[in-house]
Amino acid sequence: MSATVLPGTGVPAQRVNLKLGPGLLQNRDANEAGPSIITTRAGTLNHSANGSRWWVESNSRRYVPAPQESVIGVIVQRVGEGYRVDIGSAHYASLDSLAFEGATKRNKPNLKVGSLVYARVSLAHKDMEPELECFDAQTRKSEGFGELKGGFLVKCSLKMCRDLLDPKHFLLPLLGARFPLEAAVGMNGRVWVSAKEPRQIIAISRCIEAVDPDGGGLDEAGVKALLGTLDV
Amino acid sequence: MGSRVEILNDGGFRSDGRRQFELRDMTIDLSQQGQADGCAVVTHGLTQVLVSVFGPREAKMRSQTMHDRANISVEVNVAAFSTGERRKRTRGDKRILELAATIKSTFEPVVQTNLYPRSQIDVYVQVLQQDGGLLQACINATTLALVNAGIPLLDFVCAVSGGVHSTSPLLDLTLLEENDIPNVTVAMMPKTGKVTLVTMETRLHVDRFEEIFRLAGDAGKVIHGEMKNAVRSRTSALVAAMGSGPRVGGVDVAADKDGDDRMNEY
Amino acid sequence: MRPPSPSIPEKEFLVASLKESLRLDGRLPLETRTPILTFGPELGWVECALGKTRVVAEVEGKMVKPTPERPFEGSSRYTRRYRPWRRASTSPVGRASDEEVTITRMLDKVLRRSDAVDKESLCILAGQRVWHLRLTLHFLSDAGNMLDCACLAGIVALKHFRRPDVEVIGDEVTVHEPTERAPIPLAIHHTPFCFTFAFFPDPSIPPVIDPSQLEQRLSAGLLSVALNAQRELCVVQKLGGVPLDPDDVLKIVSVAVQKAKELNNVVDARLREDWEARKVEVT
Amino acid sequence: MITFTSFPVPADDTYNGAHSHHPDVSEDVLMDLDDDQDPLEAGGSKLTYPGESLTSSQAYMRGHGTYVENEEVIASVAGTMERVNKLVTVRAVRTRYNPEVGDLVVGRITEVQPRRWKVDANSRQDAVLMLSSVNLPGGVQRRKLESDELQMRTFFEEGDLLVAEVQAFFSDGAMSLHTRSLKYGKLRNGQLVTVPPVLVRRLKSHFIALPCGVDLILGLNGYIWVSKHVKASDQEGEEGFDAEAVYSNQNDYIDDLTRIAISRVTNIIRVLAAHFVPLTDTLLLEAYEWTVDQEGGAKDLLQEDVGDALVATITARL
Repeated sequence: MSATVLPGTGVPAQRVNLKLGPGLLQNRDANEAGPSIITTRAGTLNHSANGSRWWVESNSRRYVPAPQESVIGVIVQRVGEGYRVDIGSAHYASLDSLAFEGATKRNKPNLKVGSLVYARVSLAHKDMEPELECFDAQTRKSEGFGELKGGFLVKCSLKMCRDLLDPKHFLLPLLGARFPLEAAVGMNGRVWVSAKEPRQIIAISRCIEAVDPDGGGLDEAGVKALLGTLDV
Repeated sequence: MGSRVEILNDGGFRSDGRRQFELRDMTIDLSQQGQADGCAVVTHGLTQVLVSVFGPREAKMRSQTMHDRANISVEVNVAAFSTGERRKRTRGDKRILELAATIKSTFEPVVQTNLYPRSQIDVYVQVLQQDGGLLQACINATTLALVNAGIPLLDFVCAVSGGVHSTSPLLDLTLLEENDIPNVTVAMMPKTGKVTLVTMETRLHVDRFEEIFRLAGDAGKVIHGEMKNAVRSRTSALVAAMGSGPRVGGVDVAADKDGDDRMNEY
Repeated sequence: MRPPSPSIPEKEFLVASLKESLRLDGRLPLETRTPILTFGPELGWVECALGKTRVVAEVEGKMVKPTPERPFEGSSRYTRRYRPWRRASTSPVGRASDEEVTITRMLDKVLRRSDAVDKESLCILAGQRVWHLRLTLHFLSDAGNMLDCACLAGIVALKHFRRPDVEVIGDEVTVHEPTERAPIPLAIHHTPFCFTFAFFPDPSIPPVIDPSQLEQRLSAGLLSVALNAQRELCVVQKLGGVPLDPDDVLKIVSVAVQKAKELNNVVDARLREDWEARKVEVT
Repeated sequence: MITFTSFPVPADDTYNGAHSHHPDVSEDVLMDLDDDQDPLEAGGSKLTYPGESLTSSQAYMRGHGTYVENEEVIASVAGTMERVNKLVTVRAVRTRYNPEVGDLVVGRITEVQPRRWKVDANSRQDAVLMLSSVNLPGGVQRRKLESDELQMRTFFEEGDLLVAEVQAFFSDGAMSLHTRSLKYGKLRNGQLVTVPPVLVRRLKSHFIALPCGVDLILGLNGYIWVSKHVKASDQEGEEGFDAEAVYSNQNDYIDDLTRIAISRVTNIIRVLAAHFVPLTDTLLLEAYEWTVDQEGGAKDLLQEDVGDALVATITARL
């Protein structure tokens, strides 16, 4: 199902209605002999069961915004009717102050510079600043997005974030069994965590760093051993 | 070169005739110079520094503004004629950049910058003569210039240099002594006795360090007395000059009005 | 685009946990990260890691003609390569940031001005030939406290380095290849180590040694102490920042005295271990 | 003790303390200082220096120029302490201009921005003059059009001087100005003098017409405009609003005598400011008469002895 690929490898994706994910490029001026689709990243090549979606999975630390991904950002500036938000990408994203649940012209959320927000990328175009929203544009409900108060922000690799979002991943359930915790995972390499005691938050943060494939790469048994030393 | 000179002779005198703990002459000139909002010329013996303060004023570079407090920028210029050996130091000189960064971070926690959001306070330090104790002169002059500009400070910052010759501590070193013996500069805030700046280079035993460190802290209080006197007499001279003008009836009313306004602010 | 300052929750959490004497990486306030020293195949190549902060130091020696003013002394030069973390600095391109200036000046004071290396022993033939040492420091990654890491890498590299043996007969200088005669270590007067402490504006927060990147950015002042295991201070540097009680400063100094002794033992042990391993290779 | 004298000792109001101290005697010195306090309390108000503790924070409230630490109210500036009931404030002797609503200020345009001008008014931040706060040609009640935004530089451009009133404050403390009165607007036919703002006291009117054919505008921010006298009839009535004249960059014809009078007034202000004497209309008038009696040229005033004599005479008379 998956194979390790290097940039420039030809991909045997053949389908009428083909969707290419990150790390793949259609070779437009390919002649008859050359492959029509090539990889642009090193990583593992994956495809959906019916072969209609293909993508390359790799690990990196720099976030490239893509529409509909949830991210965690830091407010860096207030500009007129909105905010500029650092989401770890090459450019700051903009967040309109009306893009919150229940926000009206009169009643806008008041975020300070330095606040954390959990938001969704609503627009990511290569020639434009990315745009964020803190609600679902159709229902106008918050859906869990909005300002994150208290807690702590852990930075990790992008792969780690994707792993944490996988419901089958062991880490969060393992920690959750020990003490109650809240977590918001952004696709941009940032995880916000909160628990009752500072020492518990520190434990979560250290576990995430230890499990991160870019750092310690610990497995479940290793984390259990680590947690044993942490006194939580 | 210094080894031929006796730092402290048998009679207990130093090369310029001072005793161990004697400070050099300190003169302070707080008179108005040019368009600066505040300035001070401070002389410690043959070391002389002129500091001019401008601001708080609109920041020239928008990238330097901070939304919650004022930015302090410090520029140090060492006159080419200030040392025996005439040489021009460029602005990129690491030693000068360090000096400027030191002055900036010394005053950042002392100046009440949070009263002036989005503004900038510019401090220009002009070193006119150097004979040891450059950092102490810069710090003392900057304190006085800021006070003179009416910028709110939590306290004075008073700096003194010191050194140890074999086992005897000395205060307020000249260039000759500075080159020869381990030296320390300490800047303290006299109200609380807390130390904002300590620098020491060259090797010194921990116990000796403690001795000179405490001594320099005490000497800072003497410097504080001098600085306080200077500020007092400058203030009273200005107040006296203002009093010489006619008192218009509206003034006192205005003062009361100010008071009310301010009460509302808090 | 300058990097944004840490967010409010990060700041509040750090302050709250430090008040309980908890640090994010599980250390005690006065506990350093254990340095990991990795020696390269060549003598004088050391990689020093404090957590994720990494600095590589390498020493090269070559023979040059001494300067006319100091015919009996060898010379040394330090080069620093900051490139990888320049990105994170806040200053405009081309001008050194404050942190860069501090580190540069501090390295100069700790390694050169404290006379760690005996310069006269680098003389081969007075006025004719002396050794010139070049120490290059490569800053690979910054996870806080680059200064201590760089100082440690520098001094260990100098201790690790060995120069080829030289024989002088009359005016004739013969350099012996390492295969002929065992190379000679440098004459080191003393081994200064640097310790950095971070202070916070809230007086109820204890000072922390060896601050991490977040601690360093949120701190309100740093105090660096460089000293050797013989209780001799080389540099004490607190450039502004939050004012401290004189007794607190002296307490910090005595903590550093203790740490220097421990670190000296660790470094000596590592150097000996490495040297033993090399001996086996030769025979 | 060897005394080195490096530069000639500066004159009068500078402080010179050439003492050497020994730490053993430092205690005495400090005590002396504390004893000195009483004579300094001349004029009824106490003089302070930064870091001086004034009173307990439980009995009093802290005002400007002070802060509270360890239940003490402590001065943060050097100046005079004032007490209004329970409120303790310290007014710095020399400081930048602290604006209040209704103040009359003279300023200089530093930047033209969308729908607003930035104005340097000697304060801690540049003031803002909104396009909606100025009178535009074609009637006072006229609506602002987009075309006005495009030709903002025809009203005010960088470097222009203007007189305005402080209208309000923004949340960050920057002041907003307005020129919606025929008294306010662009300045011409004269020159600017800068004095420390504290020397300009609040007066009934800050527009002063001296009998020598010179008009003065005393901006509370320390900027003073000295210009040729304009007949009052020119300024009357809202119908008389002449955009050409208000936003003109062209000086009127100024004869030599007026020019000399303008420089004389300017120099008087400079001399008084150098001696830190607060400015009022009567004072300026007296000073002007005195200088005319002395038969010196306008430039002689800037000589130190003439200046000292002027200040001595004027202050003695009042």
